[in-house]
Amino acid sequence: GASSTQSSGSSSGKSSLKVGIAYDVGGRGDHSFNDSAARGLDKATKEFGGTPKELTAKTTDTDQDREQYLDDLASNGYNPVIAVGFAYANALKAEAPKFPKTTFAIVDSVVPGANIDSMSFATPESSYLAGVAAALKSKTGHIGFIGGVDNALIKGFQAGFQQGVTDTKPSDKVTVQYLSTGSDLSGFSSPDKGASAAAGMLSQGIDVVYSAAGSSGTGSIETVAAKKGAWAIGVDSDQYQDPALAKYKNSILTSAVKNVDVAVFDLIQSIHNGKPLTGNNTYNLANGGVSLATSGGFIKDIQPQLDAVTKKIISGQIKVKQTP
Amino acid sequence: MELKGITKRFPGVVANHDIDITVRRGIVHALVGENGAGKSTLMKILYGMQKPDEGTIAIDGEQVSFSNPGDAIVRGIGMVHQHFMLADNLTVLENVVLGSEKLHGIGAKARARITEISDAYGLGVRPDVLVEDLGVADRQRVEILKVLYRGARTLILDEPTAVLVPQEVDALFDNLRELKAEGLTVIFISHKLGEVLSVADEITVIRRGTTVGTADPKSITTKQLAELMVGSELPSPETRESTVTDVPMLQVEGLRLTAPDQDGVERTVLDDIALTIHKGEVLGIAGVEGNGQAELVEAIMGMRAPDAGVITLDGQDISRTPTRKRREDGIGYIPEDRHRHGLLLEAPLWENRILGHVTEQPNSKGALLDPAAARRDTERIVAEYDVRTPGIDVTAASLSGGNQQKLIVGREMSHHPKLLIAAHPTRGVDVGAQAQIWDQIRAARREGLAVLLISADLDELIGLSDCLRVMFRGRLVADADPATITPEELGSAMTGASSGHLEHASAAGAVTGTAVSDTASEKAGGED
Amino acid sequence: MKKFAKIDKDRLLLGIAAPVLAVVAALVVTALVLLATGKEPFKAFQIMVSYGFKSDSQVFILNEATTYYLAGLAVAIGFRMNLFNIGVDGQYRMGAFFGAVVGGMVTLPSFLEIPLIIVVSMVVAAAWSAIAGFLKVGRGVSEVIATIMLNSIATAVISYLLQPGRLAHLNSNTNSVYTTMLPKSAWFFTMTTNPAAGPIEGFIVIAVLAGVAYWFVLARTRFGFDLRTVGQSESAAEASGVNVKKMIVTSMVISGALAGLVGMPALLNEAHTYSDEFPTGIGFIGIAVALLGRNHPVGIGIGALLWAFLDRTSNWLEFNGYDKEIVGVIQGVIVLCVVIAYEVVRRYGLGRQQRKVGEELAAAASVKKTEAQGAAV
Amino acid sequence: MSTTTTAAPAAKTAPAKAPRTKLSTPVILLIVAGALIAVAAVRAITGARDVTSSGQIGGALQMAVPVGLAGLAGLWSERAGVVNIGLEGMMILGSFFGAWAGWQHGPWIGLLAGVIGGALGGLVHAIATVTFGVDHIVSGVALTLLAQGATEYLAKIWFNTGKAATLGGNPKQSPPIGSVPSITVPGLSPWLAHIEAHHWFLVSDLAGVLGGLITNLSVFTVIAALLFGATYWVLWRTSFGLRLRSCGEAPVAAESLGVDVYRYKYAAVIMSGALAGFGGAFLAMVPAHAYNEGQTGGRGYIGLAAMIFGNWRPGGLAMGAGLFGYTDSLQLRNGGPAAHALLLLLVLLLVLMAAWKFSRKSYRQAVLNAVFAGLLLLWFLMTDTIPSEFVSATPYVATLLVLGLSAQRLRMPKADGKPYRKGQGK
Ligand SMILES: Nc1ncnc2c1ncn2[C@@H]1O[C@H](COP(=O)(O)OP(=O)(O)OP(=O)(O)O)[C@@H](O)[C@H]1O
Ligand SMILES: Nc1ncnc2c1ncn2[C@@H]1O[C@H](COP(=O)(O)OP(=O)(O)OP(=O)(O)O)[C@@H](O)[C@H]1O
Ligand SMILES: [Mg+2]
Ligand SMILES: [Mg+2]
Repeated sequence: GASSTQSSGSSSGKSSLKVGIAYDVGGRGDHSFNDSAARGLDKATKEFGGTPKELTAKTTDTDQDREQYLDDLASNGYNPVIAVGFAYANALKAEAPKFPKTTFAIVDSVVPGANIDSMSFATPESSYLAGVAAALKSKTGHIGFIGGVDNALIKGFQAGFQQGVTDTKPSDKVTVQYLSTGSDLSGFSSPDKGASAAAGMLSQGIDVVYSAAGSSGTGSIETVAAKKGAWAIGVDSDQYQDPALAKYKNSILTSAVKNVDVAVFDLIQSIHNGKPLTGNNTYNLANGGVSLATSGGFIKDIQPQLDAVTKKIISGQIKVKQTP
Repeated sequence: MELKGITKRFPGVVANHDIDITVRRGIVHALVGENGAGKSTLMKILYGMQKPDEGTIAIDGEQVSFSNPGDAIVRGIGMVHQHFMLADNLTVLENVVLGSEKLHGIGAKARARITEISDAYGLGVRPDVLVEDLGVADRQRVEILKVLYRGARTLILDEPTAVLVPQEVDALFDNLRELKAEGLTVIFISHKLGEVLSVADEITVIRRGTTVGTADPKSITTKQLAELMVGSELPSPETRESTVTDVPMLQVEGLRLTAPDQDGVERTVLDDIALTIHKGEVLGIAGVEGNGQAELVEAIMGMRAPDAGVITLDGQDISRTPTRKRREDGIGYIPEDRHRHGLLLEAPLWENRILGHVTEQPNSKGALLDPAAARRDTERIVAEYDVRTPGIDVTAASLSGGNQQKLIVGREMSHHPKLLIAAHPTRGVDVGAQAQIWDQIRAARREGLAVLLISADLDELIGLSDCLRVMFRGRLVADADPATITPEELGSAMTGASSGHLEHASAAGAVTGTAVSDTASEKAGGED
Repeated sequence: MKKFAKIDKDRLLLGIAAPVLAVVAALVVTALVLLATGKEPFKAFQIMVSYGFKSDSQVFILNEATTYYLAGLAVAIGFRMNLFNIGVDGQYRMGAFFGAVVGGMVTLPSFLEIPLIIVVSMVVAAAWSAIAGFLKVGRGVSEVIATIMLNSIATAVISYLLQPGRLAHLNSNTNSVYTTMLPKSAWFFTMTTNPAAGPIEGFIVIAVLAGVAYWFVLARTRFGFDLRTVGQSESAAEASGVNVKKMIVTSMVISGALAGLVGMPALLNEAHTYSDEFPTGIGFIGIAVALLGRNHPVGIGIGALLWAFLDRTSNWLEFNGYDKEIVGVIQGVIVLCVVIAYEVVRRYGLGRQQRKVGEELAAAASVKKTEAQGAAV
Repeated sequence: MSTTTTAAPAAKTAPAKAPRTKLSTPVILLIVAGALIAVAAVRAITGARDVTSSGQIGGALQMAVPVGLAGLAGLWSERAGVVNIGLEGMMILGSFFGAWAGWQHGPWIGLLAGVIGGALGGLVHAIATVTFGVDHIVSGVALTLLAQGATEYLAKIWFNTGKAATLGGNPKQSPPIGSVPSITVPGLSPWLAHIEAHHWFLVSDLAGVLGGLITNLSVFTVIAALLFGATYWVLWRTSFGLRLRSCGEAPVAAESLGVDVYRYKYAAVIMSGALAGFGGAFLAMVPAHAYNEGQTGGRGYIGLAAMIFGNWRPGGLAMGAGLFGYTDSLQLRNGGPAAHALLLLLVLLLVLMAAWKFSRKSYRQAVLNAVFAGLLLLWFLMTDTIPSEFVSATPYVATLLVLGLSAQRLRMPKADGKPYRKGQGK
C-alpha cells in the first residue's frame, strides 16, 4: 500500500508542511506550466521536507470537479493548496472562503481573497525578449511562431514575440502557425504537427522558430535542429536542459522561461516561514518571474542588446502588448 | 454410405431422431419429406456442417467423423445447398476455387479446369463473371460445378429445383443422369414428387425427423408417396366455386419502375404493368423468382416509388400514398420473407401483433399505444389461428416457422383488409398449417376480399387463383385460366417461351401460346 | 398466466445477471492489474467504497451523473435504432455555446430566460446532428464517420466564434475567453439538503423528466414503437409502413436535441458562461454510459451513477497514493465486459426460451395425443 | 397485350448489363495527370507555392502514412466482415508499446512491440466480436476506452520512474526514441529540387511532387508503402486472401466449403490490429521521437473514413489517406493562404462535377453544384486567407465533402458488420 497521507509526515520528523497541488489538464509532465509548477514543488519538498499531494484535472471536468480537488486537499489539512491554471478560478472563488485558515494559490489568474496568492506571469514580456533575440539572430529576416492551441494565453506569447521582432527589425516578417484550435488541445501534444509546421516554415526560408506548443514543441525543435543554421526557441522551461531534447540542444537558441517553479517555491517558502504570501503577485522580467534562458551561451553575443531591452520593459518605456 | 441412428437436436426441436439411411454407389437416391422434416439437417450432418448428437456415419464400410465440410470434401462428398452459397461480389472462378485452392491454385490452371468441367457436362459456366450478374439457373450450375471441381463422387442436391422452371429442371435432370452414368452417387432432395419419381432410383421418406420408410420409384405413385410423407391424406388447394364480383378492388395501370443496380445504372424492373383484381377474386402471379414479382408487391405496398403508373384501391388513387396510409386503407400484407419483412424476431408476440398496424384499433388510441388491448387481441389471434405458443410474451424467434406464419396471417386478417397481398403464404410451412392458411384465404375471399397471390408453388397457384398472370422480365406476358392450365404449360410461359393467353392444349406436351384478348384479366374474370 | 410471469422473472434475472457479471469481471481484472503493478487492490476498493458513500460524495455523484445521464440518453436514442451518434460531443458544445450567447444577450424573467436558453441549445444541437442524418439518408454517408468529422468541425466553429471581438470577451487577468455572463435570471435553482455536502443542482429534475419522457415515448407511443421497430429490423419497419429515412433524420434530430441538454447543468447551474474551459468529451462518456445501461432509461441512470462514482473515487485514490488512471482501466474493462456479458446472456436467454417453448409444446402435444388415444379407447 | 403470337417477348426490357466501370491504368494515369494540372494551375494563379512543393508532398506523405496504415488495418478487418472502429485504440496501443520498447532497444524493436501491442488489441476485438458476437461498433468503442485507460495507467508507471524519468520520460511522454533511418536518392533529389526552384508551370510542380516522394524518406514509410502492395497481393492474389474476403462477403458459403471462418476472421482482425499498431508506432517514431498521450488524435477514425472513401480497396484507400495527409500537411505548413488556394481547387472540382451532372441530364444537381461553385469562388475572390480556426478543420471538412460526394457509389463487403455464427447458416 501507499504511505498513509494522514500521517502528515510526522514520521519524517523534518517538517509538518503539507503542500496540496491541483494541476490543470496535462498535469505533471506536460513540458509546460504544470511541469514547471511541479519543479517548484519538488525543490521546496527537497528543501523543507513535508508531504506533497498532487491531483490532476481531466478535459471533462466541470467547475464542480475542480472545486472537489481543492476541497479534498484543503479539508485534509493541506496548506498551501496550489491551483495550477486559470481554469481553477471559479472553483477557487467558491472554495477559498470555506477554508479561511488555508492559503490558496492560483497560477495564471487573479482571484481576489484574503487567503489567496494570485500568481500571474508576464509571458508576453519574455516572449518579447525572445522576439528581439530572434530578430537579431535571423539571417533571412523571416521568423516563425508556432502556437500549440490558439487560446488567449498562447496569443499573448504571440503578441509579445511579434512585437519584439518588429520593434527590433521593422522589416522582418513573422509567420504564425497554430497546431489546433479551441477546445481541441491536441496541438499541445502532437510533435508530428509541430514538426510539420516547422518544416513548412523552414522551406519558406524561416530560420528562427519560436514554439509555444507544449510537447508539440519537441517536434519543431527536432525539425529545426536538422537544418543547419536554423535556430529554435523553447518555451516555459529552459529546454536546453531538457534531457528529452539533449540531442538537439545545440540548436536551441534560448527559451522564454516562465518560472512557475519560482512562484510555487516562493509561496511554499513563505508558508514555511510562517508569513504566507497573498494578494496579487505578478511574476515578470523585473522580479525574475519570467526570463530568457542563457544556457548554451548562444545569445552571449547579443546579451547587451537584450539587457537594454529588458531595462526598457522594466522601466515601462516599452509597453508589451497582450494580444496580437 | 450408411447413416445410423442419427439424432440432432436444436433448441426447441428435434430435427433428426434416430435416422437410418443407406445409399448405394452410382445411383440417384431421393430424400423426400415435408417442410421441416429434417432433410437438410441430415444432409448437413453428412456434409460435416452440423455435428450429430448421436449416431454414426460410415462410408464404404469405414466409420468416419466429420468436424467440418473440409473433412467431407476430402471423402468425396459435395453438397449443393437449398439456399445458394455464393458470394455475389466474387467471380465465378473465385467462388468455385474457394476452399479448394490446393487443387489447381486460383489462377490460370483453375480457370482451365473449370472450363474443362463446364464443357464436359455442358454447364456453360463463364469463370470470370461476377456471380451477382448471373441468373438463378446459372447460379445453380455454378453450385454444381463447385462440387464437381472438388472431385466429389457423392453429390448432395438439396431442393435444387425449387427455383427452376420445368424446362430448367429437365436440363438439370439430364445433367444428373450424365453424372450417374459417370458412376457418381447423387442424393437428391425435393418435395416435388413427380420429379422424384422421374429421376430417382431409390427413395427414402422422412417424416417429423425420422425415416418412415423407403420406396421403389417404379412401383409407387405420387399419391402414395405423399401420404407416406404426410402420414395422412394430402390436402388440396383446389377452390372452384367462384366468388368473383365485377367490382374492381385494385387497379394497376401503366406501372413502370426503374431501380439502380450495383453499378448505379438504372434498370427497368417493372414495365408497363396493368392488372385488375375484383372483390372476391384471387389473382395469381406466376413467374420465376427475380422477374419483378417482389418489386410489384413493393410498389403496390408503397415501399418503392414507381416512375409511372396509377394504382387505384377501391376507387381511390393511392399512387402517391405512403405505405402506412395504404395499410390503413385496407391492404393486408403477407410478405415473402417473414423474417425480414413480417416480424420483429426478438420482440414478444404481442408487439409483433402491433407491427404494421400501430395506428389502428386496438393497438393504439391517438398517438399512444394501448398495450393492454393489443395483448388481449394477440391472445385472441393465438387462439383463433391456432398459433402454438405457450404465451404471448415469448419472442417471435422462438416460434416455429409455421406458427410465425399463422400469427402473421391472423394479424393481417384481423384488420379486415380489402386487398390481401400474399407472397408465398405457405412457404416453409407444414402441411397442416398450409391447409389452415388456404382455408382462411378462401373464407375471406368469400366475403369480398381481393387477393394478389404470388407463389412458386404452381399447384398452390393454380388451385387457389381465379385468374392467373405470368410475369417475365418485369412484364406481365401471359394470362391463363387456372381451371384448365397445367403446371408444365405455366412453366413454359415463365421461361418466356410463350405469351399471350395460354390455352390448354390436350395434345400432350404441346404448349401453344395464343393471345386472344386485350384485357386478359377481365376476360378471365368473366369466364369463371 | 403463471407461465408468463415466470418468463418475465427469468428475463429480469437475466437482465441483472449481465451487469453484475461484468462488474465482477472488471473488479477481478483491476485487482490483477493492481497486483501486477505492486499495489494492494482490496484497500483500493475499500477506499473507493467508503469515500464514494460519504454525503458530499453523494451530492457530487448526483450532480455529475445528471450530465452523464443526459449524454447517455442522447446516445441511447440513436442506439435504439442502430444509429451510432458519436457526435453528441460536438452537438452539446454547439448547443451550449449558442445557448450561452443568446442567454447573454437578453435578460428576461427566469420563466422565459431559462427555457429560451434551453430551447436555443436544443435547436442548435439538433440542427448540427441533423447534418449527419441528412448525409446518411441523402448521400449514404455512415453516421459514425460523419459525426466524428462534425465533432472536429464544431470545435473549429466554436473556437472561431469564441474570440474577443466576435461573440466573446477576454478576461486578461485570467487569460480566459468567455461569452457574456448570463443574467441571474438564467441561473437554475439548486437544492441544499446538507450544507456541508453542498447543493444538488436543480437540473437533475430536468434529467429525470427527460428519462421519463424517453421511456414514455419509446414504450408508450406509436412514434416510439416505430422507432424501436426500425432499430430491430429496418426491413420489417419499412414493410410495416415506417418511413425509415424520415425516421433516421428524426431520431438524429431527437438525439441531437437531447444532446443540447447535456451542457445545460454546466451552463445554467455552474459556470453561467461558455468559456474555453467548458467541459469537453462528455459525449464519449455518454456512449459508455448508454452501453452500460443497455439503452434502458433506468439502466442508463445506473450507468451514469456508476461512472460518476468511479470519477469521484478516482480523486480519492490519487489522494491515497494510487494512480488514478487505474480508474480508466476499470471503466474500460467494465464496458468491454458489460457488452460481452450482455451478448452472452442475451443469447443464452433466447436459446433457453426457444428450448422451453419447444418443450412445452411437445408436452402439450403428447398430452393431447394421450387424451385422443384415451378417447379412442 | 396485343394480338401477337408466341415469340420470346420483351427481352429488351431488361437490357444487358453494361460493362462494369473499372478504373484501368490509363484512366488512373489520366486522372492523376488531370489533378496535377489542376493543382499546378491553382499554384500559378494563387502563388501558393506550397501546393506542390517537395516539402509539402513529403510532409503530406508523412501525415498520410499513419492514416493510411489505419485504413489498411480497417481494410483487412472489414474485408473479413468485422467492422473495426477500435482502430483508434489499437493505434494508441501501438504508439505506447512501440515507444516503450523503442526508447530502450531502438526503433526496430519498438516497431515490433508496437505491432504486437496493436495485434493484442485486435485479438481482444476479435474475441468480443467473433467469439462472443458483440456488436462490432460497440466492441470497438469499448476497446478504445480500454486502450486509453490502460496506456495512461501504464505510462505513469513505466515512463515516470527510474531510468525512463531521468531520460525525460513523464506520465504523458516516453523518453526519446532513436531515429529511424531515412533514404534520400542521391543526385536525383537535388536535381529535382533545382528544377522545382524555377517555378515553371507544371514542370516544377512535377519535380516538387516527385522530389517530395523521394527526399528524406523514412524507412518506415517505405515499409508502409510496401504493405499496401503486399496487402493487395495477399488479399487478391492468394488463396489465403480469397478465403479471407469470402468471410466478409458470404461467410456461410465459405463455411460450406470447409473454410474455418472464425480462424480467418481472427487472422484478419489480429492483422488489422497489427497494422494499426504499426500506424501508432510510426506516429511515435517517425514524425516524433516519443510516445505522447493523445498523439493519435482520432487518426484511427480518419483512417476508417479513408478506407470507405477508397471503396474498401488499397488503391482508393491510399488516395483517401493521401488526400487527408495533403490537406493536413498543407494547413500546418502554410495555414490560411494555402487553405485559401484549396478553395479554388474546390471551385474547379465543383464546376467539373456540374458539367458532368449536366451531361448526365440531372439538371437540378448540376445547378446546385454550379451555385456552390459560384459561392465558393466569391468567397475566394473576396478574401485572401482563411481564418486559422477553419484552416485546422480543413481535413475534416474535406473528408466529409468527399464522402458526401462519393458515398453512394461505394460498395462494402456484403457481410461486413453482420453477426455470423458457425453452423447457424440456413
Ligand atoms: N441451425 C438451426 N438451429 C435450430 N433449429 C434448426 C436449425 N436448422 C434447422 N433447424 C430446425 O430443424 C428442423 C429441421 O429442419 P431442416 O432444415 O432439416 O428441414 P427440411 O426437411 O430441410 O425442411 P425444408 O423442406 O423446409 O427444407 C426444423 O424445425 C428447423 O427449423
Ligand atoms: N437458424 C436458427 N437459429 C436458431 N433457431 C432456429 C433457427 N432456425 C430455426 N430455429 C428454431 O427451430 C424451431 C423450428 O423452426 P422452423 O421454422 O424451421 O420449424 P418448422 O418445423 O418448419 O415449423 P412448422 O412446422 O411450424 O413450419 C424454432 O424454435 C426456431 O426458433
Ligand atoms: Mg420449416
Ligand atoms: Mg431443407
